[in-house]
Amino acid sequence: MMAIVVLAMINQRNLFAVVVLGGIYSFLMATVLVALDAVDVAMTEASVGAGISTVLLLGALYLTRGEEAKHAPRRLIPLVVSIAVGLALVYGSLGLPAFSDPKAPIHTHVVPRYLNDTLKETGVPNAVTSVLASYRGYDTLGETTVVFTAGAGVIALLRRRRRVREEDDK
Amino acid sequence: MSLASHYSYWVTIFLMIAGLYIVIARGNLVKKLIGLGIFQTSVYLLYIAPGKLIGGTAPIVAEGFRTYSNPLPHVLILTAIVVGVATLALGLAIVVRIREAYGTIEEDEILAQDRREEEQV
Amino acid sequence: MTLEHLPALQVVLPLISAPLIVLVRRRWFAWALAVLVSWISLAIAVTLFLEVGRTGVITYAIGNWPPPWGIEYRVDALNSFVLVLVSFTAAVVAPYARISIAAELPREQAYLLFAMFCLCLAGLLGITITGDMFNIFVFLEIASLSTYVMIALGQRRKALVAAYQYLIMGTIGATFYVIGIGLLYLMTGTLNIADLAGRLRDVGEIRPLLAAFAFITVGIGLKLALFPLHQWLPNAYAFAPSVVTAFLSATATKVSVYVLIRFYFTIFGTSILFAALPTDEVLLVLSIAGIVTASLVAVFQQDLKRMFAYSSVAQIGYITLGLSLANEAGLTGSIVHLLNHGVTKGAIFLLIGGIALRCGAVTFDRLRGIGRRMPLTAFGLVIGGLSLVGIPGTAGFITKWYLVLAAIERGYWWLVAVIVASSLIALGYVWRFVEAAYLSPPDERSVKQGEAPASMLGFAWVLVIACVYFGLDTSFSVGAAREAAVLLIGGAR
Amino acid sequence: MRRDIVLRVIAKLLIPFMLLFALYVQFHGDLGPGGGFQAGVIIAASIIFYTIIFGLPEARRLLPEWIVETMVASGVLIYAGVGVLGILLGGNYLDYFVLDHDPVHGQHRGIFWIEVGVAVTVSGVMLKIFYMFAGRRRDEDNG
Repeated sequence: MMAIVVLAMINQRNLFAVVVLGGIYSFLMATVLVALDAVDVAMTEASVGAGISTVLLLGALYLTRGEEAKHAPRRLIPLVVSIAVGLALVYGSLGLPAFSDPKAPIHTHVVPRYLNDTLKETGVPNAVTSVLASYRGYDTLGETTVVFTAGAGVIALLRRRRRVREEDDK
Repeated sequence: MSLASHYSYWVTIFLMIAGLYIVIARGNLVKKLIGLGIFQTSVYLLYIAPGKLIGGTAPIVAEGFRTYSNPLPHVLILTAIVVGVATLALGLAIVVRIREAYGTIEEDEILAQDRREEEQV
Repeated sequence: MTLEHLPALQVVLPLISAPLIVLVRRRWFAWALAVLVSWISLAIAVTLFLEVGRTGVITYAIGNWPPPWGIEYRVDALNSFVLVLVSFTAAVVAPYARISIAAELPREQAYLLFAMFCLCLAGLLGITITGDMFNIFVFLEIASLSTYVMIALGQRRKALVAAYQYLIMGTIGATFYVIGIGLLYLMTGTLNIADLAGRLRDVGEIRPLLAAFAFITVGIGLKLALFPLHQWLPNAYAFAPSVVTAFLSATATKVSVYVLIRFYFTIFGTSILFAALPTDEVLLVLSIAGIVTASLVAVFQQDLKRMFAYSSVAQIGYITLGLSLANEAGLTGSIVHLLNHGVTKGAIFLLIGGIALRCGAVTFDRLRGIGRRMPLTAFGLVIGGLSLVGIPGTAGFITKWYLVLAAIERGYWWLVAVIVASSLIALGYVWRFVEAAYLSPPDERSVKQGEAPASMLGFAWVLVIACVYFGLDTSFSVGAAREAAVLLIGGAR
Repeated sequence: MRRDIVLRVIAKLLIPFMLLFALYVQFHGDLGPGGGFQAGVIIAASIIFYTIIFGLPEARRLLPEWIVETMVASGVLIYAGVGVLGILLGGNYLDYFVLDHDPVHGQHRGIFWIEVGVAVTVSGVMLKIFYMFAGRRRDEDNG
């Protein structure tokens, strides 16, 4: 399903349609994430991917233009590059622990403390919240700062300017 | 190490190739950003899927459950999603400005305009 | 009490100052706070550097969670050196910025640029100081996003395109990096660098490691403009506001190099990887290709900023060249070149900022006769240029000296010839400036302009003097670099 | 769209519930899925909804730009401030143990406040970006 949507996105030239497909893609992704027990992530993906991103993209498209220009893109080189990258990952993933292997290092190292002690140490039963906000709270501070950076950056870029800036370009 | 056990990796890899392809091959600035988004989401699966334990539940500690899926990748990916949307917002803001300055959001037209400008100087 | 919290304050102070700037929304306040914060950062960095020299590695557990559960800050001989470099550059650039920014940006954007500057500083310091792979990614994004904004605020519309291209490349790079650390995490279950290095020793499966290594190298390579992944850099440097160019060229790529060094030596050094891979050779070839190509391209540029931007790509080649030699002298050369090139390029771009203020543009036809009208600026640029070439008595010479030593130690005599030849090419592009500045009749469009404002010139000259100083007295720079090199090699192979 | 009475009524009815749901997500994050980020997004979404129905000038009157900009900055300050508080109370940076006599309570308090910080910044930024994009459109239409 996701594959089909993505293929449709590649071929679709009407950008509005692409954005809508992107929303569908995000919902599918969220479904997969729920199936993988990542409820927090799924919720975020649904609200961000299908909600905020779509709104932003539509807003931006309104300001720009809905159609992608028709011209033969260079197909070969990008395809080679992306497939090469994919192959590198295939090569790497062959050596990884199998799906749902409880003895894989990620399940035996570091994480057990999060699961076993989250109630005792932080009083928060949702381990995702306790890791996010406390054990690795500093990452979340960084994350908030990233959002802040983006916000301030958009303010800086889109604020109305009084001085004409084209003098240099004309 | 059967094929099926690595199924999630294959999905990841397909999404990644598709996203990267859109970014490199397409000339439309907005579409490039969308491709970038797909490329980033492919990473989510790479992290999340191995964290799943069959028979486990979401990592919310409660009575009656013994096995939980791994919470750490979830946290990392939450951060990655946020970073992704922040990048998207910023990228779109730049695209809007480019559109105002050049009147187009096609990469080749922009480059052509730049070239013309340089020849004039 | 405060002393032990210095590692956290190093990053948090610039981080907090950014929202304060946005709240107050006054340009003078923004500027004053940025200056204050960057000076305090410098003080903290120097203190940490001295502390590390005295007591060894300093660790700091954020949130009081012991690593590897929590995030750890870890300061050792290498990154304390980089911290000093970054905060020193910031401390010089910030006070310089006031006039330059006022001239190049409208009032309502200026304060936001300072906010971005603080965020970028926080991001770069955060990348450098942290001992956690994922935390590097988060702060990398803070630094990157603020950089995109700063570049996009350049005066010409091409700045927008440059920023967009950098955003695409940078995000791909960061995503590659995330994939790489994801693979490492899947293999070891940890994100803490020190813990990871220990656990990798026991990993027998080489393929994921190899893939992780490749993804991280390409990802960081995109960020540090490693040849041939450098395409974004010349445009970004050429069209960003002058202050931003100076700050980025002196710090951003250097911090990326630091990350690469950290991964190569501290993390992968202990694994089975290097025995199986011709990494050194690949890196060597790329470095040489980068040095030669970028230097040659630089010679034919019409825009002074662009010329020195290509020169940056070439100079990064020298740094990775030292890495690829992977012996003590080579590594010392690399690390000391972080500082030497940072100082040199910082000086050059700050001086160019002065020219941009007075002449409007920095193309070669505008520069004619500048040696007479802006004698101090032109003379400083010549010194900076000589340092790029590697004339004895300047900082650049020290680097080349160590690189040559390292090459001889490895028995690569031909490499010595390459280094000398590339220096001659560098002499070629520096000579173009000399010719334009001193030997050509003045450009009639900007006859009446005089020297750049004292505050700008003064701070630019601080870096010029530093550039000569590190060429003459190497006890600080080489001393620190060698200590770091010994630490890395001792810990790695 | 602005004169459609049905939409206006539905919006008036829905928006309080959306905000309520956001608060639920915010404070229920300890137990179920959710937290500051998600809550922030929902808050922003509800205001964006309001803007779409009632128009930008109305939304700007309800929630002026300067408040939004203050939110953008103050969220980060709250978060970072909690960290500094940790130092002032004798712990490490972002150390929640020292926020209360009982370490677990301290953790609770710390997590609560940083989630508030996250929500404030996230909703502020999302709204601000939306205002920026929407405001752009209007000015272009006027010429």
